[in-house]
Amino acid sequence: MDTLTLILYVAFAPLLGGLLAGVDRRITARMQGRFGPPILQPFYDVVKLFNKENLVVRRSQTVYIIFFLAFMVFTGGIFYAGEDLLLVIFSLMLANTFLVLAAYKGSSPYSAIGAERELLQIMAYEPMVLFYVVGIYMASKTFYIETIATTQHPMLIRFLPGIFLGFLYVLTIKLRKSPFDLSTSHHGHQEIVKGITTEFTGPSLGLIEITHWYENVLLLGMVSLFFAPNLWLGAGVALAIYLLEIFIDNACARARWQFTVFSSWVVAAVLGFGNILALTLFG
Amino acid sequence: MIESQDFRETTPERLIGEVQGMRDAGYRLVQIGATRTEGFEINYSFDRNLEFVNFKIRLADNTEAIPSISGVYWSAFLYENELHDLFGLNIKNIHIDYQGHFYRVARPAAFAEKPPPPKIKRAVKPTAGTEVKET
Amino acid sequence: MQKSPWIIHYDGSSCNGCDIEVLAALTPMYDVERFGVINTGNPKHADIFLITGSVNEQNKAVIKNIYDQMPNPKVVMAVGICACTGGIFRECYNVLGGPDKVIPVDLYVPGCAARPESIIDGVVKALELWEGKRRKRTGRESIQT
Amino acid sequence: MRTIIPFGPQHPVLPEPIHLDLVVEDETVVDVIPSIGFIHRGLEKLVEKKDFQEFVYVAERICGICSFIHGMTYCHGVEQLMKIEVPPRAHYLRTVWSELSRIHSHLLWLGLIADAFGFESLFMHSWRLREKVLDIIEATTGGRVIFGSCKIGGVRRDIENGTLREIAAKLRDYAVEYKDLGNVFLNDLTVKRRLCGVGVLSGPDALGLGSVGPMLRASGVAQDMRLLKYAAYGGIDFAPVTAEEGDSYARCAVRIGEIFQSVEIIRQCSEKIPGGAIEIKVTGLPEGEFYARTEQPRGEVIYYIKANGTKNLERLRVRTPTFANIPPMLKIMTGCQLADVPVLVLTIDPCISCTER
Amino acid sequence: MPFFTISKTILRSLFGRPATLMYPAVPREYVEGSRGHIEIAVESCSFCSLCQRKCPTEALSVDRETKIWKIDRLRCIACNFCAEACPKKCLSMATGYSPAVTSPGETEEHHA
Ligand code: SF4
Ligand code: SF4
Ligand code: SF4
Ligand code: SF4
Ligand code: SF4
Ligand code: SF4
Ligand code: SF4
Ligand code: SF4
Repeated sequence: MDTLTLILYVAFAPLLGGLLAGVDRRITARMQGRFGPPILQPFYDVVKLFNKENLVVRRSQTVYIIFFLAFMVFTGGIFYAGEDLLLVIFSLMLANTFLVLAAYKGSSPYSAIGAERELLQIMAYEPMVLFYVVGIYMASKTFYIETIATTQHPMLIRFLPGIFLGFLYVLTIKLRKSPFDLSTSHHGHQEIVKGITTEFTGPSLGLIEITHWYENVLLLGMVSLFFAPNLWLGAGVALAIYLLEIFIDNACARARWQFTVFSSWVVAAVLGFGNILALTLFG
Repeated sequence: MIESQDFRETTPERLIGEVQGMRDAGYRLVQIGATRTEGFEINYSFDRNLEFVNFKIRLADNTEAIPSISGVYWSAFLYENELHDLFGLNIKNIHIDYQGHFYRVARPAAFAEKPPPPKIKRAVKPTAGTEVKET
Repeated sequence: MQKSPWIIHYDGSSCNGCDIEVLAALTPMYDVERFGVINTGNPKHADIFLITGSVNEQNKAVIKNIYDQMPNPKVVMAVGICACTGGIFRECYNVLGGPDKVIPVDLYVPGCAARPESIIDGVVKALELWEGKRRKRTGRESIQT
Repeated sequence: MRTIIPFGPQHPVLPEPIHLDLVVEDETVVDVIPSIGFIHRGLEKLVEKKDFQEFVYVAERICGICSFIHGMTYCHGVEQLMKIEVPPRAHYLRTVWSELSRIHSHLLWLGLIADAFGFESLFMHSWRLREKVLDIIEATTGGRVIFGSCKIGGVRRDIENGTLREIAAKLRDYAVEYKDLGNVFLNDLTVKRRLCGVGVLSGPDALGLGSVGPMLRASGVAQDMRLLKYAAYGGIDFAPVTAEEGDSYARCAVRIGEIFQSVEIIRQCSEKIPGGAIEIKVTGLPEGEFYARTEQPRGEVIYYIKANGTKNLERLRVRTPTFANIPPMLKIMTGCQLADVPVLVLTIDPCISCTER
Repeated sequence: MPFFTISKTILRSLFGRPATLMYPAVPREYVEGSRGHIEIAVESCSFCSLCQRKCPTEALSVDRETKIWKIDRLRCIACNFCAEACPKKCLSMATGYSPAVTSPGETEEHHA
């Protein structure tokens, strides 16, 4: 974990993320009894988007989107460079905030509602993410990802089964999967069309897409951290988890926001807090 | 077999009373519709367990005021707005009155126009293109 | 070749027949997503404007508006006889004709109702037209896919 | 925060353009203002230009979903006026096609409602099953959505008895898959959370607001126009499917029940169908007035036919089920959650093109 | 189990063959009697214009003098009414739709 991984991340995360998205769409199609698009479809989409006109409602929108991308790359970068986990979490949140701001600038009712829902989602998953940081710290006694990943100690998940499950729960929100694809989803949906991304066109939308790829790779990295120091196992499990998420996506109706928020909090309280309590008492 | 068809005549003055009677007897409002004849006819249809009753009002022209029955059957407002927009009928006190903006049509009250005399034979004409015939 | 056609579908004064066939084209038997098609429902994301049904007084403005919101390059595809010429409703007093009365239409897909196969053929053809328009607009070959 | 959210006319997968202005406070809908006219064609006036036999083709295209039943109702009305005795075999064939329409329409609806609550794969699988019904329809009528198989005086195509029995057997096989699908709609917890208790309409309210079809039956009122015994329904054994709760879940349950009911009706038809001609020659011209009422997948449809002894009818009026179901829809939408709007709009199974004609 | 009730269906689909027909890579075989487009055996046409009078969309035009039978494919709704009306039975309904075109263009002419 050093500058090399940092460079690898910046260069290859979009490739990996895009590929994952492509596999995701293909598997989803198969689950739905369809043949599905080519695996490289997400790349075609993005290339197409960069070939389109950029119609913006306000110029600041694009600026916010560039910040969104920049902060996401920064967040992933410091994660894969092995920096401070706390910093990762907060800059991740900051990145997401830029997306919300950009959507608010869009000034259409759909994107406003989408932005509002994005905030509700942030509210829903944030407690669990904080428990994740605390849990990792308590199990490994450090915030430094490099130290967590490289020092020899028993696999973290042995101390953090509750946090692991809780994190999976909110991962569904973060990956924008049904039942928690409230603010936007891969398909425009009936309540709010494309929600938070409604007002973006062409290149801006392409940037958002790429940012999501960075984000997904980062999230999978966060999952594999549970298996430190055996990171290969971690990566394997992370991929398996991604498949599981695809399955869940295809097997659930979309929940209402109330359920999303409260169930996430309950999960955070029971699994997250419970696990931390147990660590404190017996750790 | 032929379904029973119960047609009854009424007048604008008696309308509300008759309709209230149907409502009290537990009838469902099936539809309100108009026809351009020499003057105009309006039909109010009701149903109770497949028993079908139809009230007919005859009008000389479409300026005559007709009371709205939306006070008795709330759902009547849709039909009454439709009658206003398509037939130009003058219905008073609809509780949600779109003021003629329910249907936005190319020709207001087109249904109030008299049908043209039936054509005997269609003229031969070229059919190329997407030209839209002015009718 | 354009490989990622995103579609916005608007239903003019149709009978629904063509609409459900357009939807059917998205579903497992026909699955136009094989060609990368996504039904976005958002004019700002769309490349192909797929119209079923004819134009009347009220939806004229809607069609115009959707068309204007779509970023270039864009292709308009009229699906079904109603959208091609007004079809069997051409003589109705409230029908103006096909969408080509309001916006430029690039492709006419006949059929009443247009079969999903015709719609697929239409989409494939629309992709070529789109690519042509893109070349014209940017004056260069595509950023390689 | 009070916002007005335009819902439609263009909306993904909302199959048709209806426009609703939703007045929303945070995520609660406080008022709904509908406006229509996006698909109004004025086709009722077309009777003045097309003769009464030719008009069947227009009637079929009032709507592409229950296309056949539109055509049939129109023919039924004209035949009643002209006192035409349609051969019994034609009646049975009409019944079979009506029920095939119902199956495909309900499967279509199941897909759309699944999409409305964000269950993509359920949508896809419903439509996958629907395609198999469309294959049967195409093989028997030549069209997938516009059947074009009905005419005044009978039907335009015959189905052989053997084929009919094969169709019944095929449908019995498909029913196994319908059951799996029905199980997801009726038992899955994430689905139930979106349907149960959403948009409750009591029986008296439903009647008072004039609702029809599954909407009415889901509120416990056993009304079904097929009981009027038009076509061959007089010789078929069936009872209206009802539910008591009056919520979206009940409406879903009624429609699923009706799919199995239709499969059963087609089976009965395949056994009871008599031989003989499929059409009789039509002579004379219609005169008089008549209300034809039949049951479409969405509920009661009314054809008012008034003729004056010429080739062109004097007046045709179509009151479609969706038109009747709009007032109850507005009622159940007031006070609902924004997330429930698509579900509620869809529970009436809206079909706007016939509503505005 | 009230959760994941659709598992059986989606897993079976995932590991089974997709229902997709793969059109246009695999051409579609239309069932017999599927209404696609009208064809004319123009050599037996008598140019009586009965089809033109019957056609509900006025897609046909027949000229007795020049012996030209024309159809506007963008108007035809494939209702088969003309074929039923034709006294010479030279019209028939064939399977498969007419192709998409880029301009409303000309009607298709058939000369005797
Ligand atoms: S409505 Fe939305 S979720 Fe459903 S198919 Fe369309 S885009 Fe996808
Ligand atoms: S072309 Fe035919 S099927 Fe399509 S919308 Fe028009 S009438 Fe309906
Ligand atoms: S109710 Fe709908 S599906 Fe039925 S005929 Fe009317 S438009 Fe068609
Ligand atoms: S409501 Fe109208 S448009 Fe809808 S299916 Fe019925 S007839 Fe067709
Ligand atoms: S009806 Fe037949 S014979 Fe007469 S013009 Fe038409 S195609 Fe020719
Ligand atoms: S099939 Fe119907 S619409 Fe087509 S040309 Fe013949 S009569 Fe006209
Ligand atoms: S109907 Fe038969 S005989 Fe008459 S023109 Fe056609 S092919 Fe010839
Ligand atoms: S267009 Fe003329 S030459 Fe060509 S096939 Fe038709 S009739 Fe013969």
